Amino acid sequence: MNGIHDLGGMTCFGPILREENEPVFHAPWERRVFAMTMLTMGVVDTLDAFRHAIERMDPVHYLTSTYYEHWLAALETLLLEHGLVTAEELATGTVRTPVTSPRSPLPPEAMVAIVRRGVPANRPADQRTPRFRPGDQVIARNLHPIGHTRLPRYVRGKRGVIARVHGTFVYPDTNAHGGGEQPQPVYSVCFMARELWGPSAAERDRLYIDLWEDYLQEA
Amino acid sequence: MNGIHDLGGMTCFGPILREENEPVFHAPWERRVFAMTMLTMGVVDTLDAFRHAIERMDPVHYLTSTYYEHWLAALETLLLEHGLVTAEELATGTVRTPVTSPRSPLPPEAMVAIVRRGVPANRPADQRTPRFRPGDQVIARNLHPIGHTRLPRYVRGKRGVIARVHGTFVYPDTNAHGGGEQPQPVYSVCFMARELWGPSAAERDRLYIDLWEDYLQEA
Amino acid sequence: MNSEHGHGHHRAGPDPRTESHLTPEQTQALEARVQALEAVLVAKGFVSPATLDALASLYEHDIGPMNGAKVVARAWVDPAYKQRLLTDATAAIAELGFGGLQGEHMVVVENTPTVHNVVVCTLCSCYPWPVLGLPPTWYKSAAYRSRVVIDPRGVLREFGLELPESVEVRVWDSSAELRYMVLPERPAGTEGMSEAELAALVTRDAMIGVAKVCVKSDRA
Amino acid sequence: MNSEHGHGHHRAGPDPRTESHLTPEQTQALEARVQALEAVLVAKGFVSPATLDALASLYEHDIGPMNGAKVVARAWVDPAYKQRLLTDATAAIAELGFGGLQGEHMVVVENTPTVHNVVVCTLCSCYPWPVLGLPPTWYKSAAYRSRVVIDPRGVLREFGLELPESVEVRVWDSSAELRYMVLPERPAGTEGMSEAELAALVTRDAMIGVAKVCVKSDRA
Repeated sequence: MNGIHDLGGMTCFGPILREENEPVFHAPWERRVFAMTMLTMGVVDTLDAFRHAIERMDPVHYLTSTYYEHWLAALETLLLEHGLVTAEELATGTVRTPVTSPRSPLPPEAMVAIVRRGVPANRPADQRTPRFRPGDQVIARNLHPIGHTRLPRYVRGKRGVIARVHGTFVYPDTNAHGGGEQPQPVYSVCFMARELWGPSAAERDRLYIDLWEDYLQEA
Repeated sequence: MNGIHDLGGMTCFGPILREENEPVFHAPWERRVFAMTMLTMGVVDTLDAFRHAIERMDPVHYLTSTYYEHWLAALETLLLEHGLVTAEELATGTVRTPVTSPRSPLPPEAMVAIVRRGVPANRPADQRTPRFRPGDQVIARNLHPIGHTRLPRYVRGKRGVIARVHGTFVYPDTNAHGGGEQPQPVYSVCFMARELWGPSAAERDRLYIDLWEDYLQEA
Repeated sequence: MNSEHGHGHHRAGPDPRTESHLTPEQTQALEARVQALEAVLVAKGFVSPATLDALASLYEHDIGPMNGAKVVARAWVDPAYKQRLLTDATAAIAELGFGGLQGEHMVVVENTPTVHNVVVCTLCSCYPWPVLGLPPTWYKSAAYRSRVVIDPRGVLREFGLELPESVEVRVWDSSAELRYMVLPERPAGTEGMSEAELAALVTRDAMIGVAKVCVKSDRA
Repeated sequence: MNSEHGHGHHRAGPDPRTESHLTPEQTQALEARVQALEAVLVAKGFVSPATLDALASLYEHDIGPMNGAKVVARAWVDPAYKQRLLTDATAAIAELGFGGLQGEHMVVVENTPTVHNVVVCTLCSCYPWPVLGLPPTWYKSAAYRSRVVIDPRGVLREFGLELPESVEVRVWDSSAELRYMVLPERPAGTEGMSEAELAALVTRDAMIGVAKVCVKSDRA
């Protein structure tokens, strides 16, 4: 989806406002939203579906709400869409429908262990042999999918060079929509700033971005 | 400027809401803003500067305010920037500084005559011979100027064909910033939908857009 | 894929997609702000209230899609006029007495059984005022401006117009000072109609290209 | 050109550019909404309050930029470690006991006198949690995400970092599941410092790439 979240290259948002001694959370609700989202991730839906739920926010709501409100909106959206909660339950905090969690709640030690261990998104490399090698010239495809993608608009159609082969990773474009993981190679692709932004960019500057193989074609 | 106004190709704004039997103006203030803007156009600044003043609105304000509020914001911005009014005058409606209009207010008949006659933006063709002819292949340059431009992001870097030579017109990129009219040829350029939007676009569909010569290069 | 927006809870504010959904408080604040601006501009000699009124009245009463409809009807009944209209629209439109601001450089594009045209201005909301009047809110909305260039068939479907794959869709983005009007197809069953009757069939939306001209059912 | 935003009069609402400028009413509404959600998720067996607390506490106390600073300091004092860090960052970071969520696939990029690196996630706000903790609000802001890719030197200037033309700027957009950390240059005048002293100099901003590491003046 060509959404408001795809911000790269816009120049209209004014100065970058910084906060001195910023706390990790600004309010108790942020702290709870962070933890609830993390605890239900993978149970309610995939990380990719969660990102896409944020992307589906109304653009004005997206721009006027803060980061953890994005998370809150996305978590509520997915819970509702999967029928795990009702709008009435969210409004009242009172549960009318049977308990639906597919697993019992994680105890603290188990969650801490997950945090420490992580949830890798790479997969065995034998599923698909990488088509490209470092130094290969590629063009980011000019794709405009209706759904989720991690191919931002500003690199589409641009010519770059494979800088590194990162391995084989879950493909977000399918995984966000219940289409399965369909793992494929991910590359670090290097674009010259002038290729992306024209002659006003600095001559030697570069941008590196990680792109799935299906986002790329031979140059 | 790569601003929020450059909307072409975004797909996140939901359905198109229509109003049955829509009035020309929804409220008296819209009617006055429309007329005040038209009456001061060319006196306060150029149409191009006015468009750029709208483009400089805060993105959220731009998306949450209606069309004539855009006009109102831009008119106020230009009046303030040119020192023709003060913020206090706008807040109070009471004038503290001397009258500054460079000409006396137009009487109704004179304004009606301007409406009927128009204010052409074309200029004598002898200033610059068109570089391109119908049928020529061109590429829209990948320009990302800081200021005003009428080259939208979605055609930058794309290959099209000159469909028609429209004549010689005032160049907005300079005229919006006090850089003079610098007239140059304007072309109707035809792009295949798939060139712009990739394989998911309909094969035979096309987009025509009017581009100034400095936006184009030989393909 | 679910293309709906996410779960609601939007902050209070006007719906940016419609012009008529300001709250009374917002309208009141805007009225006051605009009155102050007018007082300042009048006091400084930039504008006179009588001229403001005269100008706005023109677009409320004299200048609107009824003008474009006359142009379309003339083109339907007069092949030579149609030829002139498609070759030099500004001059042909002036023959009927229309022209002026935001119509100084007109282009008319013709719908046929194999080509459908639709007009937009993605960067602001340019529109051919002398023949269509001031644009409707939807034409100025982010939803229309953003999507009609990338998904014209989907947008037209929302307007109730389903085009077969065999029809070529041409989108015209009014990025310069040219202004575009669509010459719709003359509908079947109108052979005996007068030019005035034909003009009465022609809608604003058909001249933007988001609708076809239909013979109204009460005439059939 | 005036790059300031136009004349004010914005509608009431939070400043989208900072996280801490919600009105008390907005915060209250969000608190109520989140409490309701938590009550539902607890009742349905999705989460337990004790686990929510334990998880949030980790990021308040244990996981933050002090971890990344230790990695940087080690790389400064141990050339073999630095080599491992630049070759397989995930494994090298794990040597110091750090890793896990949002750091499963780490890449460390090295600043030198001729190359300056800066990290962003334009599409959301991906960030290397195990070494830097949760991201600051500015990193998640539309202003930073949009502009650092097209105008990195201008953004760095806003952060007080003016880079000569001769330095190559490399922007890293974290669009996939790789997470990036910058290895800043070791500042001059730190030759006698211990690894712990060096770690105390290393800031979060330097590891994102929007600042350099400086010797604090009270140490000089």
